[in-house]
Amino acid sequence: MTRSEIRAAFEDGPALVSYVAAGDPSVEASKEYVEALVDGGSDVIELGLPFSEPVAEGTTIQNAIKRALNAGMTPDAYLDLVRDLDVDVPVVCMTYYNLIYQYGESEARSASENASGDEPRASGGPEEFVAAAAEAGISGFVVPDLPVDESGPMYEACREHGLDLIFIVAPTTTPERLERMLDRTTGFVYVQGRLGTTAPATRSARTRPRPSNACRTPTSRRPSASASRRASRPARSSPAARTASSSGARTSTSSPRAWRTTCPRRTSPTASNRSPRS
Amino acid sequence: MTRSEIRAAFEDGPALVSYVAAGDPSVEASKEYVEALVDGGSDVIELGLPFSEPVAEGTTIQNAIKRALNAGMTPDAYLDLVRDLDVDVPVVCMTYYNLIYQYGESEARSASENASGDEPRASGGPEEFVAAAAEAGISGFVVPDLPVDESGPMYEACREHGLDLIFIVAPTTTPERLERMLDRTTGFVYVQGRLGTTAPATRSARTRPRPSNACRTPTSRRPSASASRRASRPARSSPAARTASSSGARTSTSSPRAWRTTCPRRTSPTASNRSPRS
Amino acid sequence: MSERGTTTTDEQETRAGKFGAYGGQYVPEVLMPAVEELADAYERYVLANEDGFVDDFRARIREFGGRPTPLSRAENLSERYGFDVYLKREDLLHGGAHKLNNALGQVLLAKYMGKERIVAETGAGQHGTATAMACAYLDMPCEIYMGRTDVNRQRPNVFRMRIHDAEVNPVDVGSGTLKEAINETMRDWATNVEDTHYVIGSVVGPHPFPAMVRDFQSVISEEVREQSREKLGELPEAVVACAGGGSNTMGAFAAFAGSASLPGAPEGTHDPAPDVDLLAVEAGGSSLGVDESEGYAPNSASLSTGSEGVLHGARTKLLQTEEGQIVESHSVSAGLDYAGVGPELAHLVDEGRVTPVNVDDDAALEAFHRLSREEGIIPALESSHAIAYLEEYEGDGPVVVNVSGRGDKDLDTVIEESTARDLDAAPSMEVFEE
Amino acid sequence: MSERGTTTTDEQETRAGKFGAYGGQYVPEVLMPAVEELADAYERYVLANEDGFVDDFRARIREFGGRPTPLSRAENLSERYGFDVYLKREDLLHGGAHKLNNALGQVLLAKYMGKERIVAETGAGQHGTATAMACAYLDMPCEIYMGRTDVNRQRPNVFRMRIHDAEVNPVDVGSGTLKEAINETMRDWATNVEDTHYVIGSVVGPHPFPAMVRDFQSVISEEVREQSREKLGELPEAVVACAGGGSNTMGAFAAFAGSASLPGAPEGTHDPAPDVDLLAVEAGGSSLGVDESEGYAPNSASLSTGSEGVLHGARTKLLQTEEGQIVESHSVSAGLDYAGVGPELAHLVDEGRVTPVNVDDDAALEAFHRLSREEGIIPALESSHAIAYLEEYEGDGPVVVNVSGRGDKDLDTVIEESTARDLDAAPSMEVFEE
Ligand SMILES: Cc1ncc(COP(=O)(O)O)c(C=O)c1O
Ligand SMILES: Cc1ncc(COP(=O)(O)O)c(C=O)c1O
Repeated sequence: MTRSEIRAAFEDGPALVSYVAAGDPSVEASKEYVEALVDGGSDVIELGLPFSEPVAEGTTIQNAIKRALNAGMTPDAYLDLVRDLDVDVPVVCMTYYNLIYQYGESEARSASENASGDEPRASGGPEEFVAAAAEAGISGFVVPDLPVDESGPMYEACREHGLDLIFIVAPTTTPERLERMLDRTTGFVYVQGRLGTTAPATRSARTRPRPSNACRTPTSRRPSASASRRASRPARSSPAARTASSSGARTSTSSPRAWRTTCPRRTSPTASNRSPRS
Repeated sequence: MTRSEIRAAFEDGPALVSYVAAGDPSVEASKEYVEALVDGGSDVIELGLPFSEPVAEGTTIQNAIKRALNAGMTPDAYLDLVRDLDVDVPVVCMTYYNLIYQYGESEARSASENASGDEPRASGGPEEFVAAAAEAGISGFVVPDLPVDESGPMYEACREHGLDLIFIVAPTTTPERLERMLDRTTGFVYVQGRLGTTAPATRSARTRPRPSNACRTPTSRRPSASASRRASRPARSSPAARTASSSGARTSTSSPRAWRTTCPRRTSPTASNRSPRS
Repeated sequence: MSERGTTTTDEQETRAGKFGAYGGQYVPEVLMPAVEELADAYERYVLANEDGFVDDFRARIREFGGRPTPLSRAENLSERYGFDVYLKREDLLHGGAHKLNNALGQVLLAKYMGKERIVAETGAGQHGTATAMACAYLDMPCEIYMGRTDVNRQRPNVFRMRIHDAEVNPVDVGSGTLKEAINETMRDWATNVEDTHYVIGSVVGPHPFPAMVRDFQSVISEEVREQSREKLGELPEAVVACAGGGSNTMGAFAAFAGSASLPGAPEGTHDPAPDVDLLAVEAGGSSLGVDESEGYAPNSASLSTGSEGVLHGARTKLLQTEEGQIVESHSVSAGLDYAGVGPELAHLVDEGRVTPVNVDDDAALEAFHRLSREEGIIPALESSHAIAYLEEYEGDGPVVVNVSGRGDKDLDTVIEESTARDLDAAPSMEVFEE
Repeated sequence: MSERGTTTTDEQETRAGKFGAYGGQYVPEVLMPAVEELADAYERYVLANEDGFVDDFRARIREFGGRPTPLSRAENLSERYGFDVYLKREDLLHGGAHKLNNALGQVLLAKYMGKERIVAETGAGQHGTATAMACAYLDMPCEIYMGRTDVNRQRPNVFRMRIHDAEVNPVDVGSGTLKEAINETMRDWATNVEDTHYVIGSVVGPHPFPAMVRDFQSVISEEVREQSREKLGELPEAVVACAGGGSNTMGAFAAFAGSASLPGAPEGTHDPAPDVDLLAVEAGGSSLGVDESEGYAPNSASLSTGSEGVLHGARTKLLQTEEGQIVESHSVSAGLDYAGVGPELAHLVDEGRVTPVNVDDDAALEAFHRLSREEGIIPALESSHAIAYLEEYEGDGPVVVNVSGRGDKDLDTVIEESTARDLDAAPSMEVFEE
């Protein structure tokens, strides 16, 4: 299975990035959906690894994640699924930091060891999962609860294994923070078009959001790419993608409106040509 | 209608004093019960004038009183009943002080007058009721919530109209208090044989009552008469009394066990020959 | 209790326990020795601080009860009315109402007297709960009489009493409410008078209860005077309290009226302060007056509309028919729903020292919502009457309102009644309608 | 918040908000500016008392909240155990629990920051109620997120929030309990971050919450130290507090651990006191450990048995599967039923300064009954865990137990659970069986 680099996906202009919660409703179905989405024109697949506490998700994805977990999805099963995928677009792993952090030798992090007073996380960390993900064919990570400020070890691990660590630029992001993010960005950054979490656009912010003022502020470096995490309509919606979204009763609850797509409304996305800071 | 003095009832030894709640279940029935009790051998009738808050009564008499009030018993109806009675034994009015106190010109005690700051009770008092009771044929009063200490005006009114004011000697009464009571006693005193209120003897005191120690204490004056307010069996129970007590479904709830009878167990009752203190 | 007249008219009887013409000891003879013993204990332990009783009481009500309670400025209400409103926070006392001041005092006194058992009546359950609490704390066996109807509609308070290990004796007679419970408690006391103390729940009953309960509750006004000095720099223009039996009322007024006598009060806190208006707010219910034929008053405004009579051991102002039958009172607030009132309060009203006013059920409910919404304090429905009166108050302030208790206990009633009356002030509860 | 490393390993990141390896700010980018703004406000208003913020807070928590709360000697328990037991009475704080210290502090801070709206999550409803109270008092619009299941089983607290005019937003997702509510509140905050402050309910979440909530709650231990000086003449041998998220725990421990930093604390009350044992009592539930296959822990003993991970914005000790999925915790006490714990507490445990212990559901229920029966105080089920630990305590005392709240809210649960478990300690409720 070969797969292009994430940056390549943006080379020809806007790219369609589609999200699927892995294992909802089953591993087999996820495989089919991903392949159908790619057939239908998706340029990047964001494959969610379900975490029990998806704090950045709206109702739709929360429910999808819950179904996936109930159906038995685990990090190992997720990696197996990735290995099995027959697609030639980049697959980005979207998950929360605790799953990445805990992967591997769990006994080493048992309570009794921690109680010894040692620096507890010496025994945990993102390295093992990043290595396994790279081996399985993942191209990059989106970790919504890992802001740039906490991303040191993850950044190191990704750099070591040649994976992209993708940050999200929010409407609230300050120029100073953007600066810090770009220092660690590889692949692309998300530009979140609207305040809030992933969700259908039915609930909007009470205050009118400042539209991505960070990105509009002139900076020395341009954001490498931008994507709305939650456009209310896909920028490009191929018939096949529509088919995938309605391929089963359960799929439809991973509503298309919740899928993340590129959103070229404000800045035209281009593939990043900045390589990771060495 | 003629009637002997209360003291005369005790002249021949123990006397049977029977209680009826006036108006339970109707004025007519009360009249019949009283007459039957007298036919059956009662020497004194204690005719209860029902008060809405019978704090000294047990469940049986409380319920009787409630029925009487619901059936429309009033102080005026009570006096009419007394006038109508065709018996030749003394009738004692057993009631609470508020009914005695309020009888008569009620407007004079209205709120607006009281709010003027005048001594409020100047307009109320026992005189009117005592006068009306004397006129109707009542021989005396038992007022359980009027201890000797509060009995000044009532004592005066009774003296004026030649009625007996009967006090209750409790098992807890001290010699000093007994002394005070005997100062104001006319007719007879009740000796309450047991702690508590009027009730069937099913609930007994948690502590063993000191049996009438006041009466056993040698004093310069002997109690004029003594009666247990609540012997569990009538000292004398004539067939006719039994008939009265079972003359109707409702009568039986004014249970015979709750009737007050003389109880010659400790001191032999004798009629008082002490006249009111002048 | 020293001199006891043998004179023959009430006017000449000047015994302890009389407030003008009110008060006295109208109880069955069987209770008189107990009442005398108690009056004696009151004089020794409370008035004369024998064995340091009052010091002990003060330490315990502080440490166990959480005194002093704050005097909080109500910022939003002050703005609303244009004068300063201060709230005396008896809602923060342990148990959630001023009731503990009295219950703790009496149970402690019973202990000093060598009594081995406590009985008390309760209606809505507040006094029963406070008594049960004090008994658990002081390790005294406790039995509470409560009408069957009240047992069923006040389950949480029954739970609390039982959890404190008090026996709850349901009274099945009559309507199964407060008056039957009082009756039964009296009866228990009369039966077990030698080892048992009856903890009366308000400034009612025979002497020494009205004076003694007032003294235990007078810590409220003692603190208000001290706190006013600190926070207002002056005495308030008025003190407002709701009046049921009148214990929180007398507690809030006593130091200003100069009538309390609890040893150890800070210097000057009990000097009469005739310039401070004392407003007793009664439950106006749905309307004033008495329905004679039904024996029913749709209110419990005995101070404002009642007449003098004798009930539950004392001469006082009552809601009664012309014949003298006590009528059934009514208030949306269970704790104010009583046909009598403390004799001292009746006297202070006759003297013109206390002004009786009243507010109706709707006004009280609205005040409940207003304080909850504007100040973040859910008042007891009883206390809501005092708060409601602010809408009518015409002075310039500052005004101290006694928040006699918290309203957690009243939530169900308030929601039900607000809905039934379609009150604008009530928040919708449609969060439950799914 | 001053220096922010761009170094590449965690070990080298020494930013504010770290407690050893715990803490941090693991939140979505959209919230980072809000979190930074808050950290800045925390430094200025709280740590540096800018504009007299802390003075204002202290005055308000005193006058509105009823601080200081008493330190009461538990006479009957002291006798039972043979050492002196003192109870810190947070049950007497306005609202009935320590929660108001934090809620009032945060809502006041939001006002100083110019925020115009408050959101908060709530599980059992205690934090939601405290927040709604503080918002009513400070005139701030307030929305509370609460799982649908919790809405239905905690009706009285929903009533209280609504009565304080807070919106209650039921969350219909998932199991409809605390974690879904947190999720939704985060989402609201992320959507309305510019004018909205999120009042977190315990010493959890991203920096500055754990430090800030600790500081607001540290008034508890500040008072305990002062009161110990007066009443015990010495510091206690141990302080015992229950730990859910850990806010009452940190509040009761902070002054002894020397970790709080609220300006205006009395001289010396924050000097580290290493001789005082600090015992955090967790909910042992029905048994310890985690059922991996079910994703379920029959306890919520994250300090005693959890492992390190990242949840709700911070690195801390968690109940999780080997893979890192958070498991469902369990405790008979809703307020302790949380799979995480404050990061500072996790750190203090690793450092050996705090000793984590736990007691099971039955022991907590028994302690609930014991305190109610022996001392006349009905504790919250949460606090009952701390009280239960006295049965196992082996020192000589004096011991201070933090009674974090009152148990009125728990009556139904306790009666139901005591009956189901046939606990000897529970009083019979047959008064209702007629
Ligand atoms: C909170 C509260 N306030 C007032 C009252 C009325 O009683 P009192 O008039 O004796 O203060 C009660 C009675 O239960 C009460 O619970
Ligand atoms: C009374 C009480 N104590 C303790 C807790 C647990 O919270 P924390 O551990 O943050 O003190 C709660 C939570 O609701 C509570 O209500």
